[in-house]
Amino acid sequence: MTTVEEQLLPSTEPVRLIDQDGVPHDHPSYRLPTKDVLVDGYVELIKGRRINDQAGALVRQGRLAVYPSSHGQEACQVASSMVLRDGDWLFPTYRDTVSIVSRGVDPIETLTLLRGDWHSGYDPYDRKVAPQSTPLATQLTHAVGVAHAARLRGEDTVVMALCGDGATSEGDFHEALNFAAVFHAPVVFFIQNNEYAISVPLARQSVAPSLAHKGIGYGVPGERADGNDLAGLLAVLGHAVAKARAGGGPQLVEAHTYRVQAHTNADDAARYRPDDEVAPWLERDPIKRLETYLEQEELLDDAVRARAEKAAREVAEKLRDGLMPEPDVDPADLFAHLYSEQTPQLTEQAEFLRDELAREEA
Amino acid sequence: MTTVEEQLLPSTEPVRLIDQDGVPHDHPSYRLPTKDVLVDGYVELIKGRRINDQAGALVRQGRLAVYPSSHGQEACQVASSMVLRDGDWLFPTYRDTVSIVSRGVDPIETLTLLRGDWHSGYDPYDRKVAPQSTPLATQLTHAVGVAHAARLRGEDTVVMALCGDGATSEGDFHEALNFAAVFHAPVVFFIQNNEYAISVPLARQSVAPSLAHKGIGYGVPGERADGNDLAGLLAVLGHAVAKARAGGGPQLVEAHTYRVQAHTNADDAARYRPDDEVAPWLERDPIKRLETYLEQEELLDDAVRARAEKAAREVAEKLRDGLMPEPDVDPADLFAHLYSEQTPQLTEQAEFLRDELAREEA
Amino acid sequence: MTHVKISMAQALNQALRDAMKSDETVLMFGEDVGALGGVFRITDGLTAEFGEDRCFDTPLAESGIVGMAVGLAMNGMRPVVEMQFDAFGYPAFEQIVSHVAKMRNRTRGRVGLPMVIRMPYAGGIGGVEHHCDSSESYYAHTPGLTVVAPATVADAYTLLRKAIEFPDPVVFMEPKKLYWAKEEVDLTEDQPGIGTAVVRREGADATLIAYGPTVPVALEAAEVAAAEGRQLTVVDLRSIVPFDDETVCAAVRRTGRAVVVAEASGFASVSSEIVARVTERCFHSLAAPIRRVTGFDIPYPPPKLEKYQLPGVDRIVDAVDDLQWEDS
Amino acid sequence: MTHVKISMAQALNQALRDAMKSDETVLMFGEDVGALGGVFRITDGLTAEFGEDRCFDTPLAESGIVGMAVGLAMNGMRPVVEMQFDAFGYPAFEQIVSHVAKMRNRTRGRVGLPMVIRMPYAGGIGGVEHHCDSSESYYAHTPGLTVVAPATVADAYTLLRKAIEFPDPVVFMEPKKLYWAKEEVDLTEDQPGIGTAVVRREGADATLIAYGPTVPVALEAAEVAAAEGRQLTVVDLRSIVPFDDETVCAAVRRTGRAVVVAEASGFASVSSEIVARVTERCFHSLAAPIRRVTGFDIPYPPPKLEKYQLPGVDRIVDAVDDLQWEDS
Ligand SMILES: Cc1ncc(C[n+]2csc(CCOP(=O)(O)OP(=O)(O)O)c2C)c(N)n1
Ligand SMILES: Cc1ncc(C[n+]2csc(CCOP(=O)(O)OP(=O)(O)O)c2C)c(N)n1
Ligand SMILES: [Mg+2]
Ligand SMILES: [Mg+2]
Repeated sequence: MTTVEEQLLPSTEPVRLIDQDGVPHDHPSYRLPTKDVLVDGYVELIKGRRINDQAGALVRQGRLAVYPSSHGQEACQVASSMVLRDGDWLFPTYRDTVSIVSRGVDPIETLTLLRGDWHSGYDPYDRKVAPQSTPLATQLTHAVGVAHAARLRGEDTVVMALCGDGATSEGDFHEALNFAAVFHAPVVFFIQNNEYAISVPLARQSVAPSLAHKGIGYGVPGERADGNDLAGLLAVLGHAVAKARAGGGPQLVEAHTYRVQAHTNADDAARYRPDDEVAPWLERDPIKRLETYLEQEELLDDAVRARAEKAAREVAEKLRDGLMPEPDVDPADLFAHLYSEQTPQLTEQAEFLRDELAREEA
Repeated sequence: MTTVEEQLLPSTEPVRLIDQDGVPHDHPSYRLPTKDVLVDGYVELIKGRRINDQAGALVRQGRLAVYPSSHGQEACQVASSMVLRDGDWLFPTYRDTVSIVSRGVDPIETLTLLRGDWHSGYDPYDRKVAPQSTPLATQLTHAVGVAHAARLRGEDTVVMALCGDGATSEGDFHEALNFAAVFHAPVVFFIQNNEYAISVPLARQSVAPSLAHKGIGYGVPGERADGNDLAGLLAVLGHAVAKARAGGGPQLVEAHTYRVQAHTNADDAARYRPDDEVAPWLERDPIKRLETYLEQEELLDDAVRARAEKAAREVAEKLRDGLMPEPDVDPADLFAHLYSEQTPQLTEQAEFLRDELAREEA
Repeated sequence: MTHVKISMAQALNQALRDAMKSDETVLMFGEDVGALGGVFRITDGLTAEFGEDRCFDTPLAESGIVGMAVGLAMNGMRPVVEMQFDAFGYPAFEQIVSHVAKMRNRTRGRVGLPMVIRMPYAGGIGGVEHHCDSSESYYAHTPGLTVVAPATVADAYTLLRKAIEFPDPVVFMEPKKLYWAKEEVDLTEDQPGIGTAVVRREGADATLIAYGPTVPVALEAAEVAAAEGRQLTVVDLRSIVPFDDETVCAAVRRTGRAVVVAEASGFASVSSEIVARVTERCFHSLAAPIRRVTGFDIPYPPPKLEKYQLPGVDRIVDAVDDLQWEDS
Repeated sequence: MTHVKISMAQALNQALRDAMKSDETVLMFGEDVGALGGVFRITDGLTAEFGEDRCFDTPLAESGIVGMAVGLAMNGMRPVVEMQFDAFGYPAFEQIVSHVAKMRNRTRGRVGLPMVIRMPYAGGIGGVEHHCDSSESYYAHTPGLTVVAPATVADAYTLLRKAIEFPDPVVFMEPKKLYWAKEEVDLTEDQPGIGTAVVRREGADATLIAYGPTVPVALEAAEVAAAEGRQLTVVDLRSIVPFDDETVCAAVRRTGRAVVVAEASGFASVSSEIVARVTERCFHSLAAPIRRVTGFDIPYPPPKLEKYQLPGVDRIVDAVDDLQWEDS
């Protein structure tokens, strides 16, 4: 085997810096993040878990239409936004609420899509977060375009593009990786391999040695990490972002994690997987292991715990207060945003609806 | 690196059993085909080159609408059909006329598409050759379906699916390889990498170490061969077909060859590549090297030469006689074949046209 | 056979089950159609009953699903595939338009493709974006496809059975919001086939032309109109391609007035076609131009706003009121 | 400025050149648009003049091309992409329908996509299958897209310039068979913008409504009809979405009769829409139903048969003759 292959193929084992018992391990290529970063990350994890819990509760109360939870994947969520700078871009999916909020987007605006009063609730330019993409893998080529535009202007922007294991099967995944490689675009493709695409387990999605092995087929370096180890993820993703920023072209990272809950609240996971498959993954919880590690290192004092709890409480309150069951909606919005200048046809249709509603009210 | 990677990655150098000077070389994994096979292959090569030459002439005479020549790629063409059994299937593109004729399809029927009197001229079930596909890579998923159907019935069919280097960039290439891998379908994906997709050179198509390196991303073994060495191609493709037939799942083979002529007669290659790029490839001509080898081995006697010349002459005559500038066409055909039972709408439209033509004639 | 009370989802499931029982070349596949039974449970229990070779999950790639179906259909099988939601059929658009629709024609009838593409379609279920599209016009505009849309439980069963038996590819539009509505039906009762529209209600004053999810709304509107003194005919198209000109035009000629009711955006759509072709054929029977009640020309709205987009009873009755009754 | 005699292909090339000169965020990319200058030479010389960053070849993947354009447009660029032939736009269908058309609406106008998708379209050039599709109806039916089709050299220049300056995505349909027709034009002369139809010929007896490749045929048919004593108005739509109801309806009201002429298959198409909306609006001015002369509902035929599919002068004149002149 040549050097090219060694450069592009992922390491044999997923990178793990802190194991599930909270024990740190040395790694030949990656170093443990600083204590401050790990403590900040811990706070974000606690906040992220709370977002998942609170959103679940809001669904049960009918205040969200649907919620695809990232419970158990919070380390991926938090790491994917923590490694970015302000000028970077994040391209999330429907499952990446926690990543988006971690990046600083207003939580209510983040959940607009899932509440159902509009499609995308936040201004993508504010925190440089693209609208959450529902059609799988389609956002990945957009990420390449955004990165390429920045590069043409000489900016050192990096784009973090998220997708799931299932989405790697779509043709758009392939085209995005190839375009990024050929144009040497600074995109970090980050696959959260949570073992399921709704009901379909990874084994029916791909029989490749790993999803990170797809990189070499595009000339893109692939790497894999334990998706429940925030430290390892920060190291691997941080490294990938740095390489991309330094002109190293696109990078592919696969995180091995697990979708602890059903696909969404509307899904019934009991139909396709036994509970005892889930149990060991609860042992690998991303929060627990970091907590254990921080405790052992005596980094988890009351102040940190209080800070985490406060952040979590505040975001939960925001969600509870902001997600009214019946948000104000304006039917005129239906016609207002398709074009910079409304077409005569849409003006006519908007008037039709306005008249109809006026008649109904009268 | 683990064994999995060794199993799935292609060899470092393309497999070559006879070099461009006609000198045979030993290979650790592949053996030279038998003399009979090489002689038969030689005859097919001569015939194939003549098809390309004759079709080119017919285009200049206005008797074909367009012709994408496989001049220089005849070894790939011939090998891809020679390694198949009668019950196997071939999925060709617009450039694979020679492969189709080698498989035994009538040459006139093969060129119907390019003459322009109908879309596909042959019965795909006759010699088990799918219609030539123009939309790139789209035929590859069909190949998976045909292979899977055979496998469900317990048949030992293998499907040979052809595409070009450019077509590997399409999403359908990705989906086909992944489906084939997951369903363990007996498909040999054979990429004729002729260095160009119309005007776009390989370097702008992919920056992967090779196209055969794409296999591992699906768990499919990739292999590469000198695309101008019929002996090597027969060995590599023969091995891939045998593995697929024996239940080894899909195989990916890349042939390194070169499109000696323009994309089609309508294309002007001078706009995008210098002539001196072409020259060395003429030295690597697939016919010349096999001829030299056979001569050295004293396998190329007058009888063989006569057989080759006869086969070539006959196919050229067939083309000249069969490809009339103005074939008989029947406008009723336009409506007759969309549905097993013509819809009332099409019957109405067919009648409209019939009346119109009757009026014109009157 | 006695009547049973079942939902459209159950009837579709039964149709698949019966088709798979009677013909072992029928295969059902797509995303989550195996163990899960499909996100709408249309394929519930099929893998358990027929095994993983007959009903199975694929990797997540719609173009691959349809392309593989083309190959299976070429080689002796009768594949039925599910696009999880009809907007997720768009990645397969090239396969559908360039191959599914054209294979038979391309090969002069030598390679027919007996396959069905099932599309849970249209809105009214509070789905977020991309989950409530009405894409039938794209397929209806594509020569070579057959496009059907059941509106009743009995038709869901019959039309799916007939679609699976059909020698050519059928795009089968399943109105999502009708999945759970139950009816008392005898599934063994023969219904008209593909290509035939049915008059669901007779009335002399005007004709409502509907298909799929708008048929029940049209029937309800006809009730309301009747209470207000106008008798409406309601035609359920059932089959968009082929189109049943005879039944539709006969109704319009009888009534002299018509309203087309469809959920899809109106511009360059199936509803435009209905207006155009019926006007071409029945011009001198028309007392007023044919009106359309369709979705607006906007992306399907988010859940909290979808009620404004859906053709409702009032909007239909208003359109009927608008048919220039004074002038006639 | 003096008039120059140039072809539509040259005018399009000039429009790209001028747009790239005046705005450095304009990028042109696609398959073979670099060194080769595109298979129709529309991008000839642009890479040489503006460099590889501004006009470049991509890997061969249409969904990737459109998806990348979406990202570039999100981030300050004005991408213009070429689909090599319009049937090869189908692999990008999901990107076009689910993102290009919806991005602005999805984000309440925060993310506009100033981008142009150029589609060499329609037939009449002896192309083999997949090279002569008319796919405008798919795009016209998709809310959020703007769809234009020039029919003259001057419009090719103007409309492409305006499309590139347009703040929203434009699907730009270029009639392939008109690429090489030369006209004497002054490119600096201002033409009407997107959304405006133009009356190309006035005549009191009937109106021909055409766009793109059928405009010259309609004009020729009007010549023939005039020789036979019928004076026809010819409306060139130019813009399919938005649709210029005013100009079209005014012409139809003046003439009382109309024929829509389009190359695409008629079923559920732009031509259906024209018939439907004009009939809705002008019913009482119509002396006869609006007729359609369109492609048949079949896949585009092979070269040797395409003449039967294309709306020709005779077929148009026949349709005009059919407009119930006796009854009126
Ligand atoms: C193109 C497309 N096809 C189908 C769907 C329906 N769908 C939504 S999520 C999902 C599974 C995705 O799995 P994965 O990519 O692993 O992400 P995860 O949900 O596990 O985070 C499917 C099939 C879709 N959204 N888009
Ligand atoms: C989906 C699609 N996009 C574009 C084209 C136009 N086209 C025809 S051949 C070709 C180049 C193909 O290159 P490659 O796959 O390397 O095959 P080769 O022609 O070299 O044999 C292109 C772009 C097409 N046929 N299909
Ligand atoms: Mg997943
Ligand atoms: Mg090539």
